[in-house]
Amino acid sequence: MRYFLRRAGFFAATLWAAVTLNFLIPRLQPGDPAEAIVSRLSGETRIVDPAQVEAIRKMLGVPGGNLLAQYGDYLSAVLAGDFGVSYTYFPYTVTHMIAEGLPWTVVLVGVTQVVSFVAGTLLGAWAAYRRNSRVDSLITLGSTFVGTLPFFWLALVLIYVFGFTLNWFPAQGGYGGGSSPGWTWAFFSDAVQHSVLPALSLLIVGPVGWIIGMRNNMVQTLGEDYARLARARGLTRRRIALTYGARIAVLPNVTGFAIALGGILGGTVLVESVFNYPGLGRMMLEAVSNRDYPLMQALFLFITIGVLAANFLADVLYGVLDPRVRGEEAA
Amino acid sequence: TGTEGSSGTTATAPGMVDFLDYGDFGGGTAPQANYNPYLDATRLGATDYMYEKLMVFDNYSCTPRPWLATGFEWTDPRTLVLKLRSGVKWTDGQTLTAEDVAFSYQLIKKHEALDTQGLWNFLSSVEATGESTITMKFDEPGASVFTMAINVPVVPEHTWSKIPDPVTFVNTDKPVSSGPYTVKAFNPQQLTIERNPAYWQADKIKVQEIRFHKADGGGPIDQLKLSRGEYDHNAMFVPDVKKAYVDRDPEHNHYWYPPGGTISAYLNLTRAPFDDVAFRKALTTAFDHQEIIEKAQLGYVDQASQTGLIVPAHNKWLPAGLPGNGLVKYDAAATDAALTAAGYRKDGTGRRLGKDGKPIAFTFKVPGTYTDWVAAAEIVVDGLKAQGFDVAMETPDPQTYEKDRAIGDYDALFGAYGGSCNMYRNLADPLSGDLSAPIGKKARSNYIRWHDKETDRLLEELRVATDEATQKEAIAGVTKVMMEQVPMIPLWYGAKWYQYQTDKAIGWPEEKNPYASPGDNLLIITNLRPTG
Amino acid sequence: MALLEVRELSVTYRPRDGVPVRAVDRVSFDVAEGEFVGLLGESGCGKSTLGNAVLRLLDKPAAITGGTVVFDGTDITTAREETLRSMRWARISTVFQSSMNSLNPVITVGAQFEDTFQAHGIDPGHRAAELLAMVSLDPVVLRRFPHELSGGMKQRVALALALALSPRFVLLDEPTTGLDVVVQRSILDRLRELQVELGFAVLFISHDLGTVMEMADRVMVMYAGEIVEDQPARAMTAAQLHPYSRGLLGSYADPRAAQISVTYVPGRPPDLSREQRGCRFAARCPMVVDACLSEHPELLPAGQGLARCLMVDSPAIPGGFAVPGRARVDTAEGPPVLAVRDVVKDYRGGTRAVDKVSFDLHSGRVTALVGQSGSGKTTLAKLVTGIERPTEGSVRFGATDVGALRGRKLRAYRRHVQLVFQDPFAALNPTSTVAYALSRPLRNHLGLSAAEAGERAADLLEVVGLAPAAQYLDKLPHQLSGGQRQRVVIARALAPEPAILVADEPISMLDVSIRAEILELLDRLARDRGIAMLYITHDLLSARMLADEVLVLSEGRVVEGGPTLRVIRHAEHAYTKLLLDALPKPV
Amino acid sequence: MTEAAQVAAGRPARLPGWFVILWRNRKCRIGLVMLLVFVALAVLAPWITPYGPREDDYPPSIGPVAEHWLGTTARGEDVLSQLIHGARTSLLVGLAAGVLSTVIALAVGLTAGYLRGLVDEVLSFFTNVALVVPVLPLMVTLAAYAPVKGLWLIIFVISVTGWAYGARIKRSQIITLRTRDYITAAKFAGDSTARIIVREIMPNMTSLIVVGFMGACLGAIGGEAGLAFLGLGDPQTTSWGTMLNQANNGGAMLTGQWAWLVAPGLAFAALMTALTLINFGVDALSNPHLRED
Ligand SMILES: Nc1ncnc2c1ncn2[C@@H]1O[C@H](COP(=O)(O)OP(=O)(O)OP(=O)(O)O)[C@@H](O)[C@H]1O
Ligand SMILES: Nc1ncnc2c1ncn2[C@@H]1O[C@H](COP(=O)(O)OP(=O)(O)OP(=O)(O)O)[C@@H](O)[C@H]1O
Ligand SMILES: [Mg+2]
Ligand SMILES: [Mg+2]
Repeated sequence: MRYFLRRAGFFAATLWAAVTLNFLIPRLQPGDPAEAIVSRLSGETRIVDPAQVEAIRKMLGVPGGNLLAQYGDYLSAVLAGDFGVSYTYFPYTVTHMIAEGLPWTVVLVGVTQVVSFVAGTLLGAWAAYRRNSRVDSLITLGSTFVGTLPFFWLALVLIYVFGFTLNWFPAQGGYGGGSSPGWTWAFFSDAVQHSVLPALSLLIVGPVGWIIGMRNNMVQTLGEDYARLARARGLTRRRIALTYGARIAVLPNVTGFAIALGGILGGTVLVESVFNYPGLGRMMLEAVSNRDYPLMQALFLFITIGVLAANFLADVLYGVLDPRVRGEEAA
Repeated sequence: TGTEGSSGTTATAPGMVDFLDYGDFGGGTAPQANYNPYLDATRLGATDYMYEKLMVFDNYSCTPRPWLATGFEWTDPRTLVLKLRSGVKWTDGQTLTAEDVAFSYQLIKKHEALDTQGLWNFLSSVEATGESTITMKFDEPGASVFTMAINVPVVPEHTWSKIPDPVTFVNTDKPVSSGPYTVKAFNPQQLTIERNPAYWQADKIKVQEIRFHKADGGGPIDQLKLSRGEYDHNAMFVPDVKKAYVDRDPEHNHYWYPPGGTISAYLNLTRAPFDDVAFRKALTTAFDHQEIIEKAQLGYVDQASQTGLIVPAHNKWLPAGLPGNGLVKYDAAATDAALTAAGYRKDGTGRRLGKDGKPIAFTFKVPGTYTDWVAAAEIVVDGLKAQGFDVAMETPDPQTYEKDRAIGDYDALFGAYGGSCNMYRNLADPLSGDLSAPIGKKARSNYIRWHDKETDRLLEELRVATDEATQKEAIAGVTKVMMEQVPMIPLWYGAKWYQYQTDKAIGWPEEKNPYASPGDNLLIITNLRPTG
Repeated sequence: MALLEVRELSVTYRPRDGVPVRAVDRVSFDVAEGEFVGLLGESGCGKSTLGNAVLRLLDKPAAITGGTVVFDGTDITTAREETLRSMRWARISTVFQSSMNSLNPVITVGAQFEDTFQAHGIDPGHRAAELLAMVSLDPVVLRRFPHELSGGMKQRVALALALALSPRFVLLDEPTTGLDVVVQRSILDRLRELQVELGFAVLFISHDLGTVMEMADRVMVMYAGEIVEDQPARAMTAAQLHPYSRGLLGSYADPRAAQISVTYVPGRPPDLSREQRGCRFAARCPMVVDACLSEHPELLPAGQGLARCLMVDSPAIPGGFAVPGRARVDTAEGPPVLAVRDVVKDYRGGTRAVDKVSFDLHSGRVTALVGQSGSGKTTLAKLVTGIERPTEGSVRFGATDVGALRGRKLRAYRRHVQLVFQDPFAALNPTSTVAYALSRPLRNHLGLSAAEAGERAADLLEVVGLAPAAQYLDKLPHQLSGGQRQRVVIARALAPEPAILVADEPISMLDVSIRAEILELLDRLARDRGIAMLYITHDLLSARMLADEVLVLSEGRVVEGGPTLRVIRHAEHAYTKLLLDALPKPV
Repeated sequence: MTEAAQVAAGRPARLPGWFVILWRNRKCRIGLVMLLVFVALAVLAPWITPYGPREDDYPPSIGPVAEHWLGTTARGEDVLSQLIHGARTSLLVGLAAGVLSTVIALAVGLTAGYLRGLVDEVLSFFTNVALVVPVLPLMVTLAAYAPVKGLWLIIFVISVTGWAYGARIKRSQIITLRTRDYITAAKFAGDSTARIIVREIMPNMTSLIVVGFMGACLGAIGGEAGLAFLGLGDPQTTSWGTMLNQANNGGAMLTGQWAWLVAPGLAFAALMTALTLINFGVDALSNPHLRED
């Protein structure tokens, strides 16, 4: 119980700190949302029309005045679940915008993360199982090189090769201009086609961390006494590799995975901006450059909650998966 | 299946273009349906084709074209009377009346947030003074705000008067409009508008459907799509447009980049040595315009005239007998000589010394993300270094840059102004003492802090002038100030990007037939017709 | 034909980044059906390696480089993996040295039994529960995870698991190391009973002399990768054939005996990565002759068994390694240096680790604190040294109340009280040299300059018998043997010239032969320097050898105390008797 | 025992032993050689590049030719020269940000882990917050916020956003180290807390520190490239990130100037691979199980 209270206290405190930071960071940036919008509208000419700035400032009702008062308003609004109106998408609310982007990010990155994790863990386990064989070298060295390719660069190459030269998959966007978003089969298959390239680029660089982590963990567990004793007990190699190697070696990876899942919202900026994918990452970049405080704050909050929730999940998951820590909560 | 939206199914009508593919349609990266014509910041591009204005400007030659109004008349310098076209119908079948016009103007008066031009700072009233007459009254002689006065979208009173808050109204539910097109379909990737058969000049609309496509806002994907011919028209920067676009289909792929505003070197006039006219004047020959144009701007633009006007478009405003239209030649030696003569000599190690005998050191700011400006800044800085100045380039982000510029926290940087058909605004924005502010306070637009009685007098004269001769005289005066006092140093004219294809439709504005500027959508759409 | 026949078996470690080490060198022996064979030898002599080789469980970089292991007619060294797999456990099983870690931490005990049955296609039925009952464990243990069991329970589970398929041969590699004496005793007793009952053969690896001698029918002694002696246990107890065996057995004695004298074998075993010429024990042997240096002796019949010694027939030199017995002078009782009065220590969560303990420490006298694991010995050491504060009662050093000291004063107190740690491997920073370790207390407590400290450090090393000192000053801990390290630790504790030395199980991590050596050193220091010593141990033999006085601690309370001889020979309290019963009784 | 054998026996060795382990590991050896090549290129850049990285006097956007092995940029700069100079930036960023974030992580981790109590609670709280706050957005915001861009700003941004994880790891390591007998022994020897941390604890964390440093290097180099690619870098610096950004904006795909886009990407991957391979060896330092590879 004490343990639980401590954890809860930790989450509450961190959440508060994050909420406050999310409030402060945007406000520490120079510039004014209205000017940012006008200068974006002015395009190539980069001529800022002061009258327009004035009008937009009135339209947005950009908060002014005392920072402390703003903070108070902000906190009570956040508690009420009211994130206000987006500056970039006026008069649409932040909640509406996040609802627009969230499914895309969650599905694309969620699916690729899961696949990366599963594939990476399996490959890593295989490499450890066949330690020092050619398979091992191929997996570790190959994934190292492929995994260190700069992600956005890979994305560009994929776009050019598959999106334009070969013309196999749509190069950008989350769905075609002709389709109407909804729960239809046509839209679904359209969306899947559009997600092939972004997903591919994530899948190419994604598994490497899991591969190396899993391999190293498993090399270690396979060297432990219990694995050796399992061998002495006449268990088959496969059984040993699975129950005595992989089963234990995967534990740290699982925690890592939960945390990685929490970080997906923060980590999609690049993929979404290169592929022009309609998710939250790209929206966040736009919000930052447009000084769209309400949207930015809400997105940051979202990300923070995601990470915290993932941390919590990781804790719980670890307790479920690893009997060794189960009892410790009482202590 | 890499191409999108090109699988049109509209039945071909004779003499008509089925559809055209256009570029971006605004509204950010995740556009939301918004057809409120007053929400400049977030409305979608289709709105321009839905709501019309009293007059439409040809922004190239700066001539007003009759539109919802068939003509106008200044009954006195403060009173503008417009004649409304008859027979214009809203899409719901009702007639567009002078009351609708007056309502629209009152609407933006009531909701300041919608008055994006600040028009009501000048207007005193707008009334329907007859079945087809609109009378506008101004606080002061209104010629200088004519471009703004006729530039207000007209919306139907019978639907808009019921909107509780027009500022947050997105107008997506069966919008009632008068323009040539109505929205057919929208998703954040594509906006499709279709021809309004009941349009008052429907005979001139030969394009059945326009499809706007969202990509990466002129980024590499859009560039690739353009080069592959996926756009009939787009307006974006393309590196090496000739090789990347025109050469791929020289017969059909074209571009035309008419000049927009002027980009100048702004020197902070409150700081030494920029407060010295002789110093500034010497610098006018210090910059290699040609290099800027070719390297930084890829040859798409022209050198800017020191007069502050756009030549040759504004040639008619130039004072007679101005050598070379005010285009100054790059001549480093001349700068060197002039600086030395003005008392800024070089020391033994080639450093340029100020009047106090100390080496002159200053910074040149440029927004880091404006890559072309950064490239231009490098050339400018090189030019300055060649004169022995110790110049450091700083690359803040655009927001910081704009803030620093507005509050006067800089030594030297780039500024852009002008490019509109309102000559008063073009010149007053950068030079009017009223639009300045003390250092540390945000200036409205006079970022260089030019305070000059003569300039202010000339600008006032221009503002209230009702006849062209007076206007001409005032403008000539300002150009003289520009030439002699050098409040800033114009370098090049920003280009308006504009690419088009002629395989489906022809009649686009071009260098040989510049009947409109690239952004004049209604003028262009009424001129397009099928190829062949 | 014997059940297990090992012939000329050699094992070499070939680390990728190191020199090959031949850890087992042409070893031959037999184990007959139902026989209990003990394998003795000093740490690092190759016992575990030999055991693993017999099971063919060697991991890289070790590999069998010669010889055969024939088990029940099958050559294990060449058998196919599948043949081996089916043989393992069904006929030949094992309990590892570190059975603490030999259970899979994430599956239940029951699942590990099932795994084993399944791998051999046997229907488990209720066997697992029966097996646990055999080692006196409740069947609920099956549903537990290993971390939920105590060390002794884990060890029993490992034993039950080893017997699961009724093997004919069980290899036990120090199956009870690290366990509490009393627990250890009960497991070993149970093991012996089961062995008699079920009739499996055992190869029992240990360096615990007493235990091996008590349990085994026959004992083999290993030295530097070779078997140097092989005799029935009874015969070996009576007369050792090899000088090394003699040295080894000499370091053991029954603490209850009226007279004890203990010896040790000085020196270190040879470096196995080098080519060996002559007898490997020659360098440490008191009977060495010239021939020993050039001629490598073979393992030849001698006495009732086999021995590998050229001098096997010469009469043993009496007291070859003997430590001169010291005269037990009764120092006059002066005023105590340290007075502990009714101390109580409660830990958070309500554990009362120490309960109303009182005793005195006198200069020049050694007080031993004995007791089973968890009885509060270390806690008392912490109270005495000021690491912990007593909950009640007082610890007085002269006029100072130790429990009230903090910061600078505590640091000053430590000039007078020093601690010798249990584990010499953990007590020295692996990244600092001996000279550095010794210089710190000298500079901090005595305020010596760097140069003075250097000189004094050298003196200290000489005092603890590390001479010439220059040879050791610049060494890092890993370059020293366990005994040498423990000497450095002692030298460091002596550096500030303390009045009191607290030694918390200072020999439990050391090899038998080194133990005697360190004990001798401690003894000398206490007498010569007049240090008051608190000697903590669970080993009654060492207490008997070193201490003037013994306190028996149980559950935080002193249950018995008095002069050493009286307490050990005429124990009154039941708990003391239990401890004494746990001692092995070599045949 | 020989030095090598001691190393093999898994005992912590000092610097020479280190190199022995690193060098003996095949992957690590390859990585070290690759890194050496990059370092050589970076150091010698001004002398071996055919042209200045910003010299733009050549025909724009031409493909690879004899004078320009990797062609030129849209502004007529030599891609090869930029590539070689870019190695400098990447290595500098990696080194500087690696050192900086390692130092921060060490300071925080050591203090929290050794002192425990309230100090630990406070520092751990900050560490946790730093771990939870979205890094990329924070980077973007910080990079956008700074009034002046420069390489040092990027290094600073990467360091202040990247220390938390290392601090956490170091804290937990020190918590296990501080209860070691030799630390107690140092207390008995009368050493001060600061001295114990510096002399007794730190040396035993070397492999962890090195692993953390390598990780920070990798992260920093990647971070710089990412920021630069997003246009948040310093446009005046020639780095692989800015090259990619310019290639992307400058229509490298459009004009078919492939080398401009491909070269920095592959160079980046090669450097990252080199560092990752070295990290395999560094891992082996702290984990003997990995040593026999
Ligand atoms: N992985 C290894 N690499 C190189 N040498 C090793 C390795 N493991 C063990 N050795 C060496 O092999 C020899 C025998 O080791 P082994 O573990 O068999 O000794 P032991 O007699 O069981 O000792 P203990 O009583 O301490 O368990 C030792 O000298 C040791 O240094
Ligand atoms: N820091 C602590 N917090 C709570 N309980 C403790 C703590 N230290 C020791 N104990 C408990 O106090 C009791 C005595 O422990 P102590 O370490 O003094 O035993 P010991 O006699 O030294 O045992 P061993 O022979 O295993 O070293 C044990 O029950 C132990 O669990
Ligand atoms: Mg062993
Ligand atoms: Mg203890």
